[in-house]
Amino acid sequence: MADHLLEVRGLKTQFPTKDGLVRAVDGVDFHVDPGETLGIVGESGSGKSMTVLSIMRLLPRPGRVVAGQVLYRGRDLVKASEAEMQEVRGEEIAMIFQDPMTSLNPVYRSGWQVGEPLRLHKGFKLAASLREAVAMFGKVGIPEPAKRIENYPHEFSGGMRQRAMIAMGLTTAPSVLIADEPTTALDVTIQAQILELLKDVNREFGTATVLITHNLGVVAGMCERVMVMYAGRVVEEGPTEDVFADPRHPYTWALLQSIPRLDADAHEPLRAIEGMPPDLSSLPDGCAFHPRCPFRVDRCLHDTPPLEWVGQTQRSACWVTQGGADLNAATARGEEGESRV
Amino acid sequence: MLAKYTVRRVLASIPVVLGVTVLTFLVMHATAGSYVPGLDLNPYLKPADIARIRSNLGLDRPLYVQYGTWLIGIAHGDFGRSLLDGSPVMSHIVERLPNTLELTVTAILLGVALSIPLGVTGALRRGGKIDNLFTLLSTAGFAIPQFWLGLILILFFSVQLHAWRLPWLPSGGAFSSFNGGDVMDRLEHLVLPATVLSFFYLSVWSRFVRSSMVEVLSQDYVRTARAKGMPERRVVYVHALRNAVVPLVTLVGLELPALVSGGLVVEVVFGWPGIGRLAFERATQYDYTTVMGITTFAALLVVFGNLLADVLYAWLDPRIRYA
Amino acid sequence: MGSSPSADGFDKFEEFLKEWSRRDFLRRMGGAAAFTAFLAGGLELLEACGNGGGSTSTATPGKKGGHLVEGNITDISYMNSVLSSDTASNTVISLMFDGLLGSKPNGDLVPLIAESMPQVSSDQTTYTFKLRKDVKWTDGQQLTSDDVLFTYNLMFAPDYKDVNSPHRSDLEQHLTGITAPDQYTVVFKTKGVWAPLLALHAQYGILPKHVLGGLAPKAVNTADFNGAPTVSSGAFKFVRWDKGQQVVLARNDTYYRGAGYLDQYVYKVMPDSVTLVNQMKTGEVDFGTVDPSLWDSLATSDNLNRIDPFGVAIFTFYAYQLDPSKPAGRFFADKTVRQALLYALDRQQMADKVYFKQATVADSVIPPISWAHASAKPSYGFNKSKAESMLDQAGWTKGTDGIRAKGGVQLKFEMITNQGNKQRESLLQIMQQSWKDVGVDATPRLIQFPQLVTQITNQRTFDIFLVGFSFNQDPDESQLWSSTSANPGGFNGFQFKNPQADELLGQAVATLDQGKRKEVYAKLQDLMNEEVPAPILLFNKGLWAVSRRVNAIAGTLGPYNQYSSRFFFKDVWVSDQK
Amino acid sequence: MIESTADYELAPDRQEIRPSRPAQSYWSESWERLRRNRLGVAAGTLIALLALMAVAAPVLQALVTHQDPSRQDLGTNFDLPGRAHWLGSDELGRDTLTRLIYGARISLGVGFLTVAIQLTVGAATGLASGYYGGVLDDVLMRIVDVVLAFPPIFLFIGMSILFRPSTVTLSLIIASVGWGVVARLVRGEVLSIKNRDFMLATRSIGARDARLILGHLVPNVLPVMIVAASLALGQIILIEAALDFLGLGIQPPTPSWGNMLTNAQTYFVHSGWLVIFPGLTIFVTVLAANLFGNAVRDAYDPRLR
Repeated sequence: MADHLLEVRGLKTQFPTKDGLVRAVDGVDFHVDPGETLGIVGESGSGKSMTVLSIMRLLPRPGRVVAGQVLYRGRDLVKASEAEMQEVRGEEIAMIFQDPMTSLNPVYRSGWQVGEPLRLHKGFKLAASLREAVAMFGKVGIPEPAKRIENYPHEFSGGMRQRAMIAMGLTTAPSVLIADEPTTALDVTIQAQILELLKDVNREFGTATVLITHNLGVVAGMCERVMVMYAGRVVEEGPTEDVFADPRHPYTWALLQSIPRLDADAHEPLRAIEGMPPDLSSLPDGCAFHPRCPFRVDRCLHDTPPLEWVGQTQRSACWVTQGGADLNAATARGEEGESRV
Repeated sequence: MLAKYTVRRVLASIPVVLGVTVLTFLVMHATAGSYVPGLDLNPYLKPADIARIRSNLGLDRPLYVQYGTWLIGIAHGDFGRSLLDGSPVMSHIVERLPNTLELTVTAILLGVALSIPLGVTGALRRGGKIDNLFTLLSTAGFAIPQFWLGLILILFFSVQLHAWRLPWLPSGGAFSSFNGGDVMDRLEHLVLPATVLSFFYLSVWSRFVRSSMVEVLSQDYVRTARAKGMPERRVVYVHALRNAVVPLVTLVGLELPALVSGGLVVEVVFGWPGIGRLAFERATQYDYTTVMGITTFAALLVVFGNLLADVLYAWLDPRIRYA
Repeated sequence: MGSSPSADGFDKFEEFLKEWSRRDFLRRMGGAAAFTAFLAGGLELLEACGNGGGSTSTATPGKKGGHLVEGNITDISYMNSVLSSDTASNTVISLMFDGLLGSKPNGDLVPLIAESMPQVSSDQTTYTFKLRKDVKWTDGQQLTSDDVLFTYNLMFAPDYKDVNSPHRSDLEQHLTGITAPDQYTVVFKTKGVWAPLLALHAQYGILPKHVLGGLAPKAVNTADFNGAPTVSSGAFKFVRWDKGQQVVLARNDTYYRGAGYLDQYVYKVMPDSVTLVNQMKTGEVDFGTVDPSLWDSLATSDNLNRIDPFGVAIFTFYAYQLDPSKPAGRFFADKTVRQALLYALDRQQMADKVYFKQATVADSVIPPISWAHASAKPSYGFNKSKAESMLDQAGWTKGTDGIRAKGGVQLKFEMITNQGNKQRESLLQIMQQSWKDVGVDATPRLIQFPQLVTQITNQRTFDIFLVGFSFNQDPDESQLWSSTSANPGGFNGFQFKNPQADELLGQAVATLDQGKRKEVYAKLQDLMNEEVPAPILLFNKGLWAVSRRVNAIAGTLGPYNQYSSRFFFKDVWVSDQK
Repeated sequence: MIESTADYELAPDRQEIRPSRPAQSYWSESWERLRRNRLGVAAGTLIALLALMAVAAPVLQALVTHQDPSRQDLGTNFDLPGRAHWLGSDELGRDTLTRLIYGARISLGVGFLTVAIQLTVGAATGLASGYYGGVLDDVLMRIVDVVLAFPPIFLFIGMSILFRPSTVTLSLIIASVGWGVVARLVRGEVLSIKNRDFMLATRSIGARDARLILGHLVPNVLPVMIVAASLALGQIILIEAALDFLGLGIQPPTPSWGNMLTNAQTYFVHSGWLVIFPGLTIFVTVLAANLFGNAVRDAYDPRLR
C-alpha cells in the first residue's frame, strides 16, 4: 500500500564486525502518514537510531542495509542513487540529532549553516538564505534572530543550538522530520521547551514527525502513535493511548511499570526491568526478550514471534499476548510465573 | 582582544630572545679560544698583528662588556659587523634571506598543497590500497636522511644524466653565474633542493591531515551536513576539511624557524646560498657577531611563527578566538 | 702524469731560463712567454700525458668579448690588500689592483706599477721605485706615489695602528721609513739588509688615496670600499659581490697595460671541491682547481683541458711537540725517535693514495720549485726495519702488548688536525697505522679549526699536529723554524729552538745575493733534514682544469702566480665570445 | 596498517576522555595490542637485531666479515662490492660492511641514550612544573621556551667544539634540545590530570605530594612518555647522522654511518657507490624505529582509545 508518506518494509541492517555479525535492525516494518507524529521507543541499542539512519542512508561504517524497502512517496530509497538520496535528505526528510553540542559545525556561523539547505536544494543565494534563516530563528523562538545568525555555535546554549538544528531541519519545509533523541542531551526545563517547539512545528507546518526516544513520558506527551523496539525488532506498535493503557508486549509492559506514576498506589513497588539488554551479535533463540520476560512460555525459547494484530489497534510480537493473555491482569500470576523459573 | 593578546605574547617573548642571545654568545666564546676569525694558519701572520687585530675588534675585552655593547647595538637596530669581512651582519642576512625564502617557502607551499589532497584521499579511502601506498611513502619520507636523498638526487640528476648526455639538473647554487638569474634558471636550480625539503614536509603533513581528517569525518556535524543532503565533495571540502586543517596551520606556523635551521642540511648539500649555510659556515669560523645576528633573527622568527600560528588558528577556529 | 717529472721539470726550466736570458730574451718577450715556450718545447721533457693545455695560444692574438667563470670553494672577505690575508681575497684583489711588482709563474718578480725593478743602494737597504706615468684609476684619476705612500702608511704609519692590517709588524720590524720624493718615486728604507722585502711586501695592490684617504683609521676596517671597491687600477673593475655566491668583475678598458679581452670575470663560490669539478664538467664553471681524486676522470672530458700539474709551495707537514715540559716533549726530544717515526712512513704511498699521485714526497724543507731548493741529506725513504731498529736503539722496546715503552712509559700520543680536510684526515689515519706497525700507539683526533689554531699558537697542548702551510716565492721560513717564532702566538708552536738554525736563517736573509743565499739554504736544508722537528710529508701540486673555450691560461699559470698575482688575466680570452 | 609519526604531533591537540587512571589491565591490553601489530613486531625485531649486531660487532667481525673496521689496505682501496669486501672498501681500503656494523654502535647507542636522558629530564621538569605550578612553573617553562626557540644547529656546533664528540656527549647534546619537548608534553598531561576527581580525592585524604606524584601522576603520564620515547628514537638517529655528516659529530677514524657518508661525499663522483650503503642503513633503521614507534603509539596511547 503505497499511499503512506513513508513506509518501511522488512528492513534489515547489519554490521559485520570482527566479533561477529551485529543485527542492528532485524526486519522492521512501519509507516508514517502525512502530518502524524510517530514515536519510536526502546533502550539504547534497540536499533531505533539505526533504523532511521538506514532510512536516511547515513549508516556509520561498516553498516549496510541487507534487506527490505524504504518507500518514500512510493519510491524505494534503498535502491535510490546517492545523488537521488541527496535530493531527499534535507529537502524531503530532515533529521535532527541527539547532541546539539557537536552536531553543528564549529567553524561556521549558525545562520550560514541554517541557510545552507536552502542554498543546496532551493537554489537560494547566500543573502536570501540568511534572511530565511533569520525568519526560521524567529519561528523556533531564538531571541533577536538577526543578531544570532552572526554567532558561532559555541556561543549558543544547548537549547539554542537544538532550536537552531530544528530551524535548519525545517527551512526547506520537508514533509518528514526525524528527531533522534532531540532532548536527551538537554536539561529538563529545556527539554520541555524543545518538545513544545516540535509539537508546534508539527501543527504549524504539518510536517510528519518521527521522534526517537527512550523516554515514554516524551512519547505520551507528543506522539499519536508509538512503536516499541527491542533488539532490532518492533515488538509492539499502536496508538499511544491504547499501548499505554493496555500494553500487549511484556517489554512495553515492563517499560511502563518502570515509570513512576503519581496515580500509582503507594504500596505497589516500582519495577526495574531485570537482566541485561541483549547482545545484538549473539541473540538468544526464539523471542529475544525471553531471558528477561516474566511471562515467558516454552515456545518463547525457540520460536521467534512475528508482529501480529492483537486487538483492533495494536500489533505485538509476543506468543503470550497473541494467545489472548492480558498482561496487566496477568501481573500477579506473572510473578508466580517468575518464581516458577 | 586579539591585538591585546598579541602584544602580551610579544612582550612575553622578549626574555626568551634575550636568553637565546646570551646562550649563543657564551657558547661561541667558550669555543673560540684566541682564534681571530679570518686569520688562518698563514705563516706570514705575526703574533703581534693577531694580538693587535684582536684588541681592535674588541675581542680582548671582558665578556659582559662585549655582550653589553652588542645588546646596545641591537637596541638601536644595529646587528653589528661580521668579524670575518667587516660588513654589516644585516647585509649578510638580507642577502641570504631571499634565497632561503625561495627554497623554504617553495618547499612549504608544495608540502601544504600536496599534503592536503593526499591526506584527504587517504582519510576517505581509509585502509584502501591508495591509502596504504601514501602511508608507506610518507613513512619512508619521514625516515630518509635528507642529506643522503640530496646526494643520491645529485648523483643521478646532475652527474649521471650529464654523463649520459641527457638533459641534467644543476647540482648546486641558486642560479648560474652567467646568463643566469632568470626565472627558468632559478627554477632549474630550485628543483632538487626543493624536492628534498618538500618531500619531508609532505610526508609529515599528509599523515597529519589524514589522521585529523579521519577524526573530523567521525564528528556529528559531518553527519548533520550529510543529513542536509549535500554532495559528499561538499561535505568533505566545506564542512570537514576546514576543521581538519586547523591544527595543520599550527604545524606549518611552527615551521617558520626552519627558515634558518630547518633547511640547513639541504642548503649545505646543495650549496644553496641561504641563511642556514651562512650560519653553519660562520659558526664553524667563529664569526660570532654574524652568528649572534642570525640566532637573534631565528629566535624572533620562532616567536613570530608561534604567534602567527595562534592568530591563524584563532581565525580558522572561532571556538578559541577570544581565548 | 707522473709525480716527480714536473718537479725536476722545474729544475730543467731553471737552466732553460738561464740559457735564454743570456740571449737577453726575457727582457724582450717576458718570462711568461718563455715559460710557455719552454712548456711547448719541453713537453717531452715533462713526459706530459694529456695535452699541453693549449699552451701555444698566447702566441695568437686573442678576441675581445665573453666571460669566464672561475670556481673556488672559499668566499672572499676583504677586497682591500691592506686588510686581506687570505688567498681567496688576494686572488680577486690581484685582478683589480696591481702592486708595484708582480710575480711570474716561477716566482721571478716583474714590475707592474713600477716602471722597472727598483734600484737598490749599494748598502742594500734603500729601494727606489720609479712609477709608470700612465697608470690611471678607473675614475680617470692619475695613480701617483701619493697612493702608494698612502697604501703603505695604512700598514706602517703609527697613526694607522687601528687599521686591522696583518702586515704591520713585519714592516715595523724591518723598515725605517717609506718616502715619496716626487709624484712618481717611492723609496723604501730597511733597517738592515733584508732579502724577503720585495717578495713579501712589494706586491700589495695599491689603494686609491683620493677615495680612502679621508677615512679615520678605524673607519678603514669597515669601509664599504672593502666589499665594493668603487675605484680600481687593475685589469678588471668591480661590478657585484653576491656574498656566498659570486664576485663579478668587468674589463677595465683604461687598463694601463692595455685593455684585456674578457668582458666579465666571475669568481664563483662552490660548496665543495667535488661540486666544483662537477660544475666544470657540466660547463657551469670554466676554470678552477681539481680535487686530486677527480684528476684522472677529467682526462676523458670533452670540454675541459687539464693544465699540466706543477709543484706548489704548499707544505703538508706534521710537527713534534718539542717542549720538554710536555709529556710528549719527552718522547720527541730524542732526534732518533723523530727520524725513526719518519722512516716508518711510506710517503710515496701517501702521495699515491691520498693525493692520487698528485703530490711529491718532500726531500727538504724548501719546495723543489724554489730556486733555493736542494735535495738534502738524509732523505727518509720508507724503511720499516730501520725505523724499528732506531727505536730499539733509542731504548723504546716493544712490550707484550706490542707497544714500545721506555722506563715504564709507553710511546703513546695523540695527533691533531682540523676537521673537514679529507686529505689531512686520511694522512693522520695512515700515520696511525704505519706507526702502529712499528709499535707506536698514535691516536688521530680531528678538532674544529679555531680550536686547532689556538692549540698550535697559544695553548700548545698537543703531541703532534698536522697542517698545511703555503709560502710565497722567498725561501725564508723563519716564521716556522726560528726560535723567535716559538714565542706565544708564533707558528713555531712545537718549540723548535736550534741556535744553528737561527744563525743560518739570519744569514740567509741578510744578503740580496741569490747565489750566497742558495748556499746558506743548502746548509739549512741539511740541518733541518737531520733535526726533523716538523717533517714535511709532501709537497702538493697545483691541479687546474680549464674549459676548452678559454685560452692563454694554460702555460701562463704557475705556482707563484696562480692565486695572488693574476695580472696575466688581461691576456686571457675565450674563443666563443660567450 | 601503518600510522604515520605525524599523528604524534596531532595527539597533544586532542582532548578526548581518557581513563582517569590506567587500569591494571591497561598494560596487558596494550601489550596484547602491540603483539597483534605484525608490522610493528617486525620493526621492533629488526631494531633488536640491529642492537644485537652492534653489541656483537667484534664477534661478527671475527666470524662473518673477517675484516678489521680500522685496518687499512691502501693496496685495494675503493674496492667495488665483491668477494673480498661484500659492500666494497673505502678510500683507505677499509671494509664498508664491518664499518657499518660498528657504526650501529654509535647510531643506536646515541639513539637509546638520548631517549633515556631527555625522557628523565623532560619528565622530571614537566611533572615538577605541572604539579607545583606557580613561579617554578613559569621559570622552568621560560627555560624550555629558550631551549626550543634556539636554532639547535648552533648549540650542536658550539657543543661539538666544546666537548670532544662521543656517544655520551652527543647524546647529551641532542637531548639538550629534546628534553624541552618532553617537558611540555608531560606538563600538559599533568595539568589535565591534576584536577581530576580522583586526584582531588587522594589529596583530600591527606596524601603527600610524593605519593600523589609517584602513585598517581606518574602512572598516568607513563603511557604518553612511552609513546614519546618510541617515536623519538628514529628522529634522534637521523639527527645524529646529520651531525656526523656535517662534521660536528663522531669523528673518523671511529666509523659512524654519518661520517661514512661524509667520506662518500668527498669521493662520490670518483666512486659514487660509496654513498649508497651507509645511507640505506640509516634509512632502514630509522624506518624500523618509526614503524615500531607507531605500533607502540597505537597500542599504548590512551588518547587513541
